[in-house]
Amino acid sequence: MTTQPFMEIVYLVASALFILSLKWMSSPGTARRGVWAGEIGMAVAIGGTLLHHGIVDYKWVAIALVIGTIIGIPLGMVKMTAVPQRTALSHAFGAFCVTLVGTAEFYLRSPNVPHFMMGVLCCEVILGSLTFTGSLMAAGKLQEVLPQRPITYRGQNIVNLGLLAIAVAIGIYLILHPGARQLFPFMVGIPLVFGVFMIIPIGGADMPTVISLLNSYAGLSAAAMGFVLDSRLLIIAGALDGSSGFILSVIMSKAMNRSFTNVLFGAFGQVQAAAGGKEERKPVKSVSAEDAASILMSVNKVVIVPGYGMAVAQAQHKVRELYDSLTRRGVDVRFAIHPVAGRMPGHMNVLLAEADIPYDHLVDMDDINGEFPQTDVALVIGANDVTNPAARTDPSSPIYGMPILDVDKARIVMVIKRGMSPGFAGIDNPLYYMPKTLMLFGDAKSFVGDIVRELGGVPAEVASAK
Amino acid sequence: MTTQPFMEIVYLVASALFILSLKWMSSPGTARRGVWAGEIGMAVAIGGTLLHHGIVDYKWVAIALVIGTIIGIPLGMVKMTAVPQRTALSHAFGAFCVTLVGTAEFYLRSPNVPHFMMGVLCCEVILGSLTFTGSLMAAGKLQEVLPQRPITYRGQNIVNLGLLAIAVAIGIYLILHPGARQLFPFMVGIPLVFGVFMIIPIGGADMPTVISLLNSYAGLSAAAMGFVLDSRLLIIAGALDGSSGFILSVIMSKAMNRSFTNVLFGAFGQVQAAAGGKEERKPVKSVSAEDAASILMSVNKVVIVPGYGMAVAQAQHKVRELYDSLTRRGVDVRFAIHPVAGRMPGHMNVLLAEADIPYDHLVDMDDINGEFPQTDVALVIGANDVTNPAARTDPSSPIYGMPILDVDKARIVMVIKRGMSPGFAGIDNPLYYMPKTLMLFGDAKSFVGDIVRELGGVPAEVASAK
Amino acid sequence: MSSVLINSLFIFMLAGFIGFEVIRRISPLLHTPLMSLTNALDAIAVVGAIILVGEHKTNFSAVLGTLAVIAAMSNVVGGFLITDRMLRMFKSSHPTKKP
Amino acid sequence: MSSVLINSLFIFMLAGFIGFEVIRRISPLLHTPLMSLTNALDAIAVVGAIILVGEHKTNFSAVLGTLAVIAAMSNVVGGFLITDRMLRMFKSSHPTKKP
Ligand SMILES: NC(=O)c1ccc[n+]([C@@H]2O[C@H](COP(=O)([O-])OP(=O)(O)OC[C@H]3O[C@@H](n4cnc5c(N)ncnc54)[C@H](OP(=O)(O)O)[C@@H]3O)[C@@H](O)[C@H]2O)c1
Ligand SMILES: NC(=O)c1ccc[n+]([C@@H]2O[C@H](COP(=O)([O-])OP(=O)(O)OC[C@H]3O[C@@H](n4cnc5c(N)ncnc54)[C@H](OP(=O)(O)O)[C@@H]3O)[C@@H](O)[C@H]2O)c1
Repeated sequence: MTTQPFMEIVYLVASALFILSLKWMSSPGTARRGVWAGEIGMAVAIGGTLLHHGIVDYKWVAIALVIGTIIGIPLGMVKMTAVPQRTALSHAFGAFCVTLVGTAEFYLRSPNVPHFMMGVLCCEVILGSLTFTGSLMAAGKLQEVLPQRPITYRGQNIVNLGLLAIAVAIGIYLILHPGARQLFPFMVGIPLVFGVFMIIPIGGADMPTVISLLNSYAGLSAAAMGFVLDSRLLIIAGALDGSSGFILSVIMSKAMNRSFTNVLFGAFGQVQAAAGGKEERKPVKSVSAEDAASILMSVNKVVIVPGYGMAVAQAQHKVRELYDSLTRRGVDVRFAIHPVAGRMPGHMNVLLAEADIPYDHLVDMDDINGEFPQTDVALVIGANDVTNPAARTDPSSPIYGMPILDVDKARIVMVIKRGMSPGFAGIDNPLYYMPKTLMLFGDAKSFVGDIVRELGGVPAEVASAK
Repeated sequence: MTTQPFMEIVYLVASALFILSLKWMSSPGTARRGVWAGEIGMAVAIGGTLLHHGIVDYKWVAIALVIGTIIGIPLGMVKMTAVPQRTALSHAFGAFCVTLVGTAEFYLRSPNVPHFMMGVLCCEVILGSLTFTGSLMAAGKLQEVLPQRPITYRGQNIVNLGLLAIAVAIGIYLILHPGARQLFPFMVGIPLVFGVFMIIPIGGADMPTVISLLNSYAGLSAAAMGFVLDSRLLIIAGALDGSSGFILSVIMSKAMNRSFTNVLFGAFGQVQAAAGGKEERKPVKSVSAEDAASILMSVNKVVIVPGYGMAVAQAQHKVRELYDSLTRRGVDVRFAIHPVAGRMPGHMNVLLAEADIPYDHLVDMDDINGEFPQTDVALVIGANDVTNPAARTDPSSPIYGMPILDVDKARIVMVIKRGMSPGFAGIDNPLYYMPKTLMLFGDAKSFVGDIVRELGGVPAEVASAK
Repeated sequence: MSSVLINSLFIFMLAGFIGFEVIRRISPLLHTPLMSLTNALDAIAVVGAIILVGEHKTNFSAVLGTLAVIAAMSNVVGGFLITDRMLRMFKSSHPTKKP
Repeated sequence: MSSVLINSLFIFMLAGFIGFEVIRRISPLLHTPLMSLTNALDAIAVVGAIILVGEHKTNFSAVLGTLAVIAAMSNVVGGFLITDRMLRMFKSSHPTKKP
C-alpha cells in the first residue's frame, strides 16, 4: 500500500497488537486487555496512515471518519439481545467497504492488471458483494423486519448456483481481459443478487450459523483486499477474522450436528414441516409457581438450563433474582450452558453476565453433564432442543447425535415454557412426558418472577439469621 | 534468495510443513507424523533449490551433500545417554554453516551493503561464531573430554564482556563503512574466542541450560541469515528454532529457579563451594536390598522418582524389570518426572521410554505431587536435588523456592544412591535424615538389580497363578 | 510483482495458522464478544479506504472511498464499543465460591 | 530493498509468535526430541549454502559454501534420524492400564 519504511513499521506494530488482542481474548481475565490492544493497534494504524505522503485531500477523510464514528456509536450501544443482527449488520458494512475499494482499485488500474492480481481482485469483489447483501438479509431476518420462515421453491439451488457460476465466469473472463471494464459492474451486481437469494431459503433460526460463515467470507475478502493493496496488516487482520468466523461456524454446526451444506440449502425447512406437531396428545404434569417454589426451597443442588426462551422473554434479570434467593438459602445453583443454546454462540453467557451472574458459575456442557445425576432439580428455562433426550436415544430423530445436556438424569426436571410448541429444530421433546418432569407453563420472565415471589418473604430473615 | 515463483511456492509449502511438524510434535500420538512432515518439507525445499536456475556447479553440491549425509548418520545413531553432547555438537554445526555463509555473502557484496542489511549480517556472523565455539566447548564438557568444573578467575566477566563489546564495536563500524573488508575477520574471530571464554566458567551440569540458550542463538543467527538472503523459509525455521530454544531455557531455569545471568556467570560455582559437605554427620537409616524388597512386596502404591543417578548408572532397564515384577504383584507403580531431573529437559522420559516403560505411567511433577500422601513407598533412584525438601522449607537454601517432588509426604521413602555426596546443586538433602527415610547405598543399576532378584522367585508363579 | 503476491501468500499462511491456533483456544464463554472483536479488527480495511480518498486520484474513486471509510469506521467504533461493553459485564465470583 | 527487510520483519514476527504458541504447549515428555527436531529444521540453512556453492561466484565463496553444506546436511540427516529413533521408543500402555 506504500513503501515508506516508517509506515511499514507502524503497520508491523499494529499487526502484532492485533494478534496479541486475539490471544488475550482467550480468557475472561485478560479479555479486556485484548480489546485495548486492538484499539491501540487500530489507532496506531489509522494515525500512521494519515501521515502517508500520498494523502492530498484531508477534508473528505476527516468528514468520512467523523460520520463513521457518529454512525458507529449507536451501533455500539445496541441492547444485548440485538447483538446477532448488529453483528450481521457490521459484516455488511465491512463487506461494503471492501467491495467499494475493490471497485475503485479496478477502475484506477485496469486495463494493466496482472492476471493473478486480477484473480485476487475478483475474489475480493465477488465475496465482498455477496457478503454485503447476504448479511443485510440475515440482519433483516434476525430483526424480524423480513419473514423468518425459509422461502423455498423448486430449482432454487440451481438458480442460485447458476448466478454464482455466471459471476465467476465473468471473473475469469476479466482475469484474461482486464481491460473489459464494461463487464465489471456485472461482477459486482450478480453476487449482490446472489447474496439475497442465498439467504431467502434459510430459516431465521439458522442465521447465526450463516452469520459466522459470512463472517469468514468478510475476513477472506478483506485479506484479498490486502493482497491487492499489498498491505500485510490487512492480510493478517483478514486471515484472523476469516479463521475465527470459520471456526465458530464449525463449532456451531458440530453442536447442532449439521453440515454447512445442510444449513445453506435449508434442508431443515422440510424436517420442520415433517416433524412438527406430532404426539402432542400425551399427558404432561403441569404445576404452579407455588409448588415449584416449595420444591426448590427443600433441595440442595439446582442446575438452571437457560435457552432461547430466556432470551426472548428477557428473563435474565429475574433469573438472577431466583439465583440470589436460592443461594441465600444455601442451595447450590449452577448454570448449564449448551454451546448452541439461544441463537448465537455464547448467547446465554452474555445474557447471564449482563445480569451479573459470576461467569465461573456458568458451566460448559461437557463439564456439567457429569453432575446431573447428583442434581436434585434441573430447572429448564426456555430451552428445548438442547435438552432433548431424543438426540441420545432416537436414531430416527432429526437431531439424533447432537450432544445435549442430560437434564433427564436429574432427580426432578422442571421446564418453564409457554406451551408445548417445539423449539428451533421443530421437533417434539420426550423429556416433557417423563414422570419426573414438571411443566411450568408461562412466559419465562413472569413465571420466574412468580417463583421468586413465592420464595420471597423468607430470604431476608434467613440472610440476617445467617 | 531467488524470485522464481515456482521455488517460492516450494518454499511456502516447506514452511507450512515445518510449522505443522512442530504442531504435531506437541503430543506423543502425533509426534512421529510431525517428524515426517519435517522430513518432507526439508526434501521439498532442498529439491526445489537444486532446480534453481542460478546453479551452475552441481559437482561440489553433490559431493558436499553426500559427505554431509555420511557424517550425519553416525550423529543420528549415538546412544541416548550421549544426546546432550550430540545436541550441542549439532548447534555447533548449524552455527558453523551460518557463519560461513555470512562471511561468503559479505565478501561477495561488500562494499555495497546497505546499512540495515549489514547490521543483520553482523548479528548473523557474531551470533553464529560465538555459538559455534560455545557449543563445541559445551559438547566437550558434557562428553567430559574437557574439565567439567567451572574455571573462574577474577575479572573474568569484565574480560568476556570486553571481548563481546569489541566485536560489537567492529560490527557497528562495518555497518557505517561496509567497505572495510580487512576488519571482517576480526568480527568473526573475536566472537570465536568469546564463545570459548563464555563456557569456561560454567560447570558441566549447567550445560543443558547453556545448550538451550545456544539453541536459540543458533536459531536467531539462522533467521538473520534468512534476512540477508531474503529467504522467508529460513526466517521461519530460524524463528521457530529460536523460540523453542528460548522457551526450553526459561522452563529449565524456572524449574531450577535460577536466572540466565546466574547460569551464564556461573554464580552456582561459589554456592557449591559454600554449601557443599555440611552436616554429613547426622545419622541415617541404611537398609539392605532384602529389606527393601520385602517392604516393596507388602505395599500397594509405589512411586519411583528417577534422577541423574539413574542416567549415570544406566539403570533404566533394571528399573524396567523392577517395574514389571512389582506390577505383576499387583502393586500400582508410577514414575514421578521432575522437569529438570537428570541433565537435560525430558532426560528421564527418554531413558524410561528407551526401557519400554509406557509413557502414560510417567507423571509430571504437578500431577503427581498430590498423590504422594496416599503413596506407601516413594523410591528415589539417583535423584537428589529434585527431592530436596529444603527447597520448600529452608529460605536460606540456595535452591529455596525451586519446585520439587514432595517425596517426603510419602509413608516410606527409599533413596538409592552410592553415598552421601550431594547432587548438582551441591547441597545437603534433609530428606535423608528423616525417620521415615531408608537409604539404600549402592550403584543404582546393581542395587535395583539386587532388589529385583530378591523379589525374583515368586512373580513367575504369581503370574501363572493370575 | 509476482514475488509480492507470493509474499502475501506467506503472510496469509502464517496469519491464518495463528488465527486457528489462537481462536480454537478461546473459551466458549467469550464467543459473542470474540465475533464483535474480530469484526472491529477486520475494519482495518479503513486504512485502504483512507488512502483511496486521500490520494483523490479520480472523483469516482474518492466518492467510493469516502463511503468505504464511513462504513469501515462505523465498524471500528461500534465493534470495539460493544465488545468492551460485553466484557465489562463478565464478572467472576471470588474463587472461594467455587466448588 | 528496505521494504524487503520490513517484510522479513513481518515474517519473523509471525513465525516467532507461532513458535511461542506451539512450543509452549509441547508436553515435557517430548522436550528432548523437540530439541533435536528444531535442530534438524534449523538446518534448512543448507539451501542457502547450496546456492552459494552452486552459483560458484568466487572460489572462496564456493569453498566456504561447500563446508557449510556439509555441516548443515549432517544436521539434517542426524537430526531427523535421532528424533525418529527417540520417538519410536515412546510407547503407550493401553488406556485400560490408566487409573
Ligand atoms: N446458539 C447458536 O449459535 C444457534 C445457532 C443456530 C441455531 N441454534 C439452534 O437453536 C436451538 C437452541 O436451543 P434452545 O433449547 O436454546 O432453544 P429452542 O430449542 O429454540 O427452544 C426454545 C424454547 O423456548 C420456549 N420459549 C419461547 N419464548 C418463550 C418465552 N417468552 N418464555 C418461555 N419460554 C419461551 C419455546 O417454547 P414455547 O413456544 O412453548 O414457549 C421453545 O420451545 C438449538 O436447536 C440450536 O441448534 C442455535
Ligand atoms: N534436567 C535439566 O535440564 C537440568 C539442566 C541443568 C541442571 N540440572 C540440575 O540437575 C539436577 C537434577 O537433579 P537430580 O535429582 O536428577 O540429580 P542430582 O540432584 O544431580 O543428584 C544426582 C544424585 O545421583 C546420585 N548418583 C550419581 N551416580 C549414581 C549412581 N551411579 N548410582 C546411584 N546414584 C548415583 C548422586 O549421589 P551419590 O554420588 O551419593 O551416588 C547424586 O546425589 C537438578 O539440580 C537440576 O537443577 C538439570
